Amino acid sequence: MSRPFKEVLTSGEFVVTSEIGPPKGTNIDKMLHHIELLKDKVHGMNVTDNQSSVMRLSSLAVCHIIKDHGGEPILQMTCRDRNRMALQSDLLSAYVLGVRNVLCLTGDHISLGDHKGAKQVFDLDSVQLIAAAKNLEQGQDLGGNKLDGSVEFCVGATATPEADNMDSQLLKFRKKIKTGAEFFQTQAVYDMSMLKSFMEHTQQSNTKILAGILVLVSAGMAKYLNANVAGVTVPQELIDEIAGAEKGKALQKGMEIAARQIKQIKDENICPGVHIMAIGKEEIVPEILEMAGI
Amino acid sequence: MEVIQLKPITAELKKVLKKVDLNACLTCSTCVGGCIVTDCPQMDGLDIRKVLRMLAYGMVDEVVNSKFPWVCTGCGRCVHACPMKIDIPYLMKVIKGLRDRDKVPGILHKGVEKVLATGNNMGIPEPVYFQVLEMVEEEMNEEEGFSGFKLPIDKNDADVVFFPNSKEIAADSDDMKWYWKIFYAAKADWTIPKENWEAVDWGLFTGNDEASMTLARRKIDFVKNRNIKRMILPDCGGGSMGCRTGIEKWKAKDSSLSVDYLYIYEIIMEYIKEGRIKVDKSKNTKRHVWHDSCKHGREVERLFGKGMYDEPRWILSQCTDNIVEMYPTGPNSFCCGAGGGMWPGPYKEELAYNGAKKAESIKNSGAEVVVTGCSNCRDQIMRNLKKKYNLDVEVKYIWQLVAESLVLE
Amino acid sequence: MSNEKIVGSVMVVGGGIAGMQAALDLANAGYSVYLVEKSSSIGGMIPQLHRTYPICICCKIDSRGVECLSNPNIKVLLDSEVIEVNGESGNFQAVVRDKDRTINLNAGAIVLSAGFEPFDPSGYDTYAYAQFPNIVTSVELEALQKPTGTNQGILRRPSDNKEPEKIAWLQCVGSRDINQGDTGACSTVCCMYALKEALNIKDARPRIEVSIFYMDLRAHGKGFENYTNQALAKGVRLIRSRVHTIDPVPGSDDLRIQYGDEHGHLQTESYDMVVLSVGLKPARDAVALAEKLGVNLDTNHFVQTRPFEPTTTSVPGIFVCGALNGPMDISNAVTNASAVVSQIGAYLGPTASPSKAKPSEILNISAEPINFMDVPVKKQALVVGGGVAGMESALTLAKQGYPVTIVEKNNQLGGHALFVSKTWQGYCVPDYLMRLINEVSNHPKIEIHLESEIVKNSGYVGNFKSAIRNSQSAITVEHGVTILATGAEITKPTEYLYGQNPNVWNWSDFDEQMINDPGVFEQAKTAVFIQCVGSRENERQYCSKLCCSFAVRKAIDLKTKNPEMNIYVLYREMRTYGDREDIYKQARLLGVMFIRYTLENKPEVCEKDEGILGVTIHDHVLDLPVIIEPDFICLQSAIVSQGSEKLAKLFKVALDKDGFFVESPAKLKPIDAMTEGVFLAGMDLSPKSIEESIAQGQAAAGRAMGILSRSTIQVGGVVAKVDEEKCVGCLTCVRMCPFQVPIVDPNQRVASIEPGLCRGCGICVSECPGKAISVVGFSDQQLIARTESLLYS
Amino acid sequence: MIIAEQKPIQEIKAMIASYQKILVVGCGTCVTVCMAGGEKEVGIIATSLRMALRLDGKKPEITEDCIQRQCEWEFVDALKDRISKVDAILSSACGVGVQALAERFPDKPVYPALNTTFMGMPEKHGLWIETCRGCGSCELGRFGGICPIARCSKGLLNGPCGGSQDGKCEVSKEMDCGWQLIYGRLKTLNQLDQVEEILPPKDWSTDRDKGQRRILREDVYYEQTV
Amino acid sequence: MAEFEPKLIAFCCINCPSSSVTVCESMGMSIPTNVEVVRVPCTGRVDILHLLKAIESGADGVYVAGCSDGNCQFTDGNVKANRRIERVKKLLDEIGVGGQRVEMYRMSAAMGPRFAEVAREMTERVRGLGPSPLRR
Repeated sequence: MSRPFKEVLTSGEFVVTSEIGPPKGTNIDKMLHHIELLKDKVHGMNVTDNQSSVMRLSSLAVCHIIKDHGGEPILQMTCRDRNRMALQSDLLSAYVLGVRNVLCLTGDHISLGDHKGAKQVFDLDSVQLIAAAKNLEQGQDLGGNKLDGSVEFCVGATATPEADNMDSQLLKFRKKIKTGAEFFQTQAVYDMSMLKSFMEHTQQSNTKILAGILVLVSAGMAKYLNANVAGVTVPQELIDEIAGAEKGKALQKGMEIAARQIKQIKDENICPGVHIMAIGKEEIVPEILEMAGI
Repeated sequence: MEVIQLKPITAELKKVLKKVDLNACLTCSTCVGGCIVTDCPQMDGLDIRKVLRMLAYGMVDEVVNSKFPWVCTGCGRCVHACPMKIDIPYLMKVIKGLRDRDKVPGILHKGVEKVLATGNNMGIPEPVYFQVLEMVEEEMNEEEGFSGFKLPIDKNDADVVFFPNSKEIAADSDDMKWYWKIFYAAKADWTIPKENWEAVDWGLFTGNDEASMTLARRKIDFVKNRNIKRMILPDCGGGSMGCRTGIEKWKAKDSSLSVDYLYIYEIIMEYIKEGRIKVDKSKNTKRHVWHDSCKHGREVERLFGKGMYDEPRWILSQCTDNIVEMYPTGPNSFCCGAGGGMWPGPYKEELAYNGAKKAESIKNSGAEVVVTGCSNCRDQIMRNLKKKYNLDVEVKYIWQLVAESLVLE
Repeated sequence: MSNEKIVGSVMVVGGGIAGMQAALDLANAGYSVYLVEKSSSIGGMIPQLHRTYPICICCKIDSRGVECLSNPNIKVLLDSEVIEVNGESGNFQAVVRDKDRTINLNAGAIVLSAGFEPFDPSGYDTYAYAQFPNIVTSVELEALQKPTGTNQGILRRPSDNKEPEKIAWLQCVGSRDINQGDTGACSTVCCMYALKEALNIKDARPRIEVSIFYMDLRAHGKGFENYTNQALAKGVRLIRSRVHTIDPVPGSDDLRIQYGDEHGHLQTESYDMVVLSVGLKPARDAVALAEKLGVNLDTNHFVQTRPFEPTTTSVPGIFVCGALNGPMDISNAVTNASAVVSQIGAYLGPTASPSKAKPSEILNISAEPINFMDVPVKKQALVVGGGVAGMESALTLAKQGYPVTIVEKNNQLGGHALFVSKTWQGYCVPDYLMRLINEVSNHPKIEIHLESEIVKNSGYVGNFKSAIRNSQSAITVEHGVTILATGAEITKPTEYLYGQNPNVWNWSDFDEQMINDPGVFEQAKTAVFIQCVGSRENERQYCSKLCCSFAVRKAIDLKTKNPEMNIYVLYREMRTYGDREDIYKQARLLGVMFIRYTLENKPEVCEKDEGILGVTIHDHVLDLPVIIEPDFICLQSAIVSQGSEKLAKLFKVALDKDGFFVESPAKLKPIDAMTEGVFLAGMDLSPKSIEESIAQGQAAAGRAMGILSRSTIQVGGVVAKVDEEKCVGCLTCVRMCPFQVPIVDPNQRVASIEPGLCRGCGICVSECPGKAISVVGFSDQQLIARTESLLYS
Repeated sequence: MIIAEQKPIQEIKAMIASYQKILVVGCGTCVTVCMAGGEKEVGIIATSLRMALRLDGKKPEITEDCIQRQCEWEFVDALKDRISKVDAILSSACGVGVQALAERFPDKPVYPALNTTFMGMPEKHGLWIETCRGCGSCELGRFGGICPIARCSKGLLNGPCGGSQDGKCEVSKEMDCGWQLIYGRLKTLNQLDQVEEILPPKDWSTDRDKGQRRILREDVYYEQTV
Repeated sequence: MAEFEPKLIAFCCINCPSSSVTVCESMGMSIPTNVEVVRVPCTGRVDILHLLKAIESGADGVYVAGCSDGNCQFTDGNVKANRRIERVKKLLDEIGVGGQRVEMYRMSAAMGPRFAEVAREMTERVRGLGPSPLRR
């Protein structure tokens, strides 16, 4: 049975979270399968919020389902689709549904998704959303009004250890910590030396950094990431390694790489935990963890 | 990795190389494009431009110890087109001379030692020499029209002297008949030496200037002692080149020395023009082509101002109406591949490779008969290239063609 | 104008591009000119060409000829030959004979400009030019390509009129060849013309394969490197090899080329046609005339000029320009012609009045009568830059009596030449420079402003006004012409341990040291020169031109002092063009080793213990690394523009992408700026050697004479006019004008166009979004009306 | 300046196809400068329309005019006579000008020839970029003179999002990341401390959310009395 | 029916292209009579409106003859003209007249017959397109 995520975070254990992607539609069978598979293997299941600006089942609803199935959900909230009213209202809703963990993000631009003509919001930014959550904990909303019954969240945020514009990213990172982010799930990291140097920036705070592990399924995916996804750089040797895998074994190789990295992060105590992203293939996560010796 | 070691060229060597401005080299590749040795598989990647470059870097030992100068036939096609006119044949000769004598490839140096000791490259003793001559003389007498032929050995006051070549004495004695027939028909006042008769000059082929000079001196002495009017330069390209160069050098040393010499083509031309011999064109209906020997043509032109291009062609035109030309020809023609001591030398695969270009020229010309004026060239084409490159041709000496076309009265 | 000066006419012998330019510049400055041409038409070589490089002037050459023929100050004598010349400078008597008579004429000066003739390649038996019809010379190819030729511009090979599919050019036929070519010198222009021919063919028929066999690609001039890169991009193939022999392909009219490639292997290729890029030989008749006149010739039989006087022959009063002086391209020929004019102007007074400008063709086709205004000319010059080019131009003009103001930003005159010990020929630069500085400093007509700059400029040709400022004061000068000669800068290398090891020198420091204390270098055992440091790579895709000659000169000087020194010159292409080839050969003969490297295989410089230098370079022939331990390294770093943006803006001169001034696009004006009355000289145009800077400085003065010698100048005509009511000050015209003429004064808020500067192209008119500009004679209404009338007629 | 661009001719044609007499009116201010609707473009639009309509078998009378500013009553009024003679007006001004014409000539249909796009300036000749969103409460001082509302595609106030890479926005590689510009400029100015502070959510009440915005200047306000 | 003879207007720069006309004439090559030449100081002077008006006034095709690349006396008037021609093509396509009725040609004097060639080429092209729909 799951433990509160906050407790795990402060326990000193090696923390493992995984991602759950809500379906586009109401068929939740596959997702439920993933939830069942993972709920005892990971310390938290992080539910994406209309990821990549593609409209899906809401994060909040899925978090609720996870809770029902005995898992520990982490609610992702982006600032793209809701103004400050809706965001706060959803935070309150989450709390009453038993969700205790929230990950605050800016969100992708609307033009990257499947509703390109939609009006995007961005009334708040991620720092302000963290502040809003913290504010609700204090029993107040952003309008300065008192709440009847407050909330209590473990608030997380995101960071990009391999960003090319590290200076300006750190500006925001510092603000997130200052605002009260208790944990970070990072963008995918492949270069451990960059992760290490990023970790030096976190030394002063108590916040916990969970390194993002994005499982590579092919060399093509690696190249796509390099070309199109900001702040992600797959080193050439990894691309070569995957490309060199036998036919049909690329995924296996990607899993090996992920496991190796998780093991290294744990063994060398680089980060207190990892956040595994296996977009759409959540069923492989247990095996990766096994390979990593977790 | 191999690295070029920079070595200053010794003062002594500098003196030797002084005559050739190898530093003028533009590294332009003209020589490589014109050289028959280029891409020869047995050359370990060496080409003429590289050799020059090595010398410029002071890598003299490497060049001296390499095969390249020995496979180079000294044909001079490189310097003919070299924009800086670098005398590569001379340079190669100098490099050959720097090789320890006991390391000179094959039989070449032994030949030099023999010719110095015995008067001919093969050390054929005088009695054998006479035996062969007498035998051929007898055979000549038996041929129709040549009865009464008498070989004039060591004749004083003769008009011309003719030098045989040890190869002819040892193996191809019949080849001499063609000359003799011409002399006979022309009623020439000629002679052939008893001693020191060797036509070939392997001193030239081994970079042994001293030997070359000695050989030339012997011929001069013979001419002087016997009061011979004119010397016919040896037919062998190298032989004529060594001899002529030697004579000029002796002349430079002694301004009172005068030696009259001429090429075999010139004497035959003289005989035909003066009506002393008559030739019958109708005997030669096949397609004939003239092969320019480098050391009768291009190199003679370069070193002495005029090459023997027109003379043999004129003779050919007297013997046949069916003449074609090769391409390239004249001063730009390809070497047969056997010059510079390659024919007697030990490098047989290279010898064949060297002749590839000439073989192609011959093939492209469509000729049925290749006519040459150098024994080296003839042997290479007749005995080597024909077989190696499937040439369906006859190969003839020009004097053979003349002798065969003679109209005897 | 000084009164003691002798006046006289000028006889120009040779009516090619240089002769025409000299004649026209002289006529414009008020001289009576006899233009003697031995053929029946003027124009020289250019009319025989298909196109010229880099910009085509073919369409301009005829009109230039017409200009000469119709100029009242020029008497063109066709089919004429100079038979005899007597007398001396200032008073020559010449006898000229044409088809049916003999003419006696007097001339104060003689200009030899009879050009060159193409080398006759028949002597190359290996190229068998005479033997095979499909081997043609480059000149014959031009004729084959010409649209007015028999094939109407479609290239067909001579043997069977077939359109060729594969063509090869062989470079250096009759150049850089002391053997069959009988000439040591490089003909300078063949690399570029071969590229031009190849590219033209490629442009017309992209499927034709074109290959150029060459030794060193001499793309040293302005824009040449760029042109070369374009050619390569369009598929022109460059093969570095000199071809030994052209063979026929048995059974066809094709030709076979076997060549040694860069690795020493034999390659064989067949071509439909082979073009021999023949070199330039001085015109035989001209050489004979020069000899008759007692004029000295150089080793390659071109007319020799005096040190630091690029157009002056050994005989006073006789000058030379164009390819008779040595192989040169069109722009150099034109430049030297203008330089000659200025040199004549310095001692000979004109006999007539300046010829009037002819109305241009634009006027003939305009839809309304065009009015002009006569404005007096300020007979004074402003020279910006006190280097060699600036001083030469100033001195030349001052000698003719025109006041000159020199503005120099440094605290002394001399410019870049202060750091140069010798010219490539070995002439002593400091001596010359001191002489020149003294003469300029002491000339009563020259006013010098040191540590000063131009801060403002207004007006137009004949009537400029500039503000000069230094730390103390600001003054304004009025001037009829402007000469910009601001020079260039040398980059500091960022590689090869420069600045880290004291024995790694930049070439300018090195040469300064050679002036002050050459002993530092002369004792060295081993020296290395590295070429193209920062040139021809990355952002600087051009050749700095003078570095090859520099390194070769220095190597010779060092080797002469210390024959035991080992000298290595590491280069990419040896660009010792023209006579410079002679010193390249001299250096090789002295034992200097030249090692070629490529961008992919640059030399590596390292420092061993105790600061000992090590250089590793891959030998291009042996294909092996060479390790050199030099006592010093001299880096030939790039020459770059010294940041001329401000001046360019002030004087409305464009800058090219490398930051150098752009000369007039009117093609045959290589030292005119786009703005009339502004001339450009020296390294601010592109990197060049001292004598080329001298020639340009003098040429700028020669061009300036054409303006300063007049009392008035015409302004107006076909120019753009702004309707201030309509103008919204949107800046479109300011941004679109190729000559930066329109300005929107922030105080006036509308555009204004100075009629003295406007060239009347009409680009701004077509771009103006408010339709606030019109151009006289070509308004929208006029053009649309014309269109409609044509359609309705 | 207001930046606009021309609508496709077919779209314009569809709007005015039913009219016989049409006046195309340009504006001599912003849209002239941004080359969308000045006198030159009016000529092009009118000529193009004439041809397009003729192809449809119509023979419209299309006349042209261009006034100094379509957003000023005085200039608009000068069109009165000409407009009285036409059936419809095609305005190649910004939306302000189109509305001005519509308001002044209530009995004539007015159509826009342009899409009014944004407030900005030419980055290069022929390339315009948006630089201001007119949000009503300018905070440019804090951001080094670069507006995060207009130039960050998400209008973020506390720093860049994770989509910023190589100085470009995740939306398009052509677009600079506004936050990188801000950061770089503040770094140059040595004013990075200005953005260290956590900014609270923006007060959008000055934006257009309260409906049509208006500014009344008491000191200059002048009620026209005819 | 007689073959359709298109009416063409050629805006022609007075530099290289006009020289090309001269060269054509000197070579005895005639320029088709259906082509009317309007000379301009530089093709940079050719306005979008000029081309549109020509089509509107009944030309079946219009082209601009400018100097070859890098040969403009006014640096890049030909390039600027070319960009405008691209816009006119698009406009005419949108309108329905067809952008193919407009073209930019670049030529140098040295290309001699090119002017006549272009005139014929354009005539052929427009003949293929048929009369301007505005004239039908």
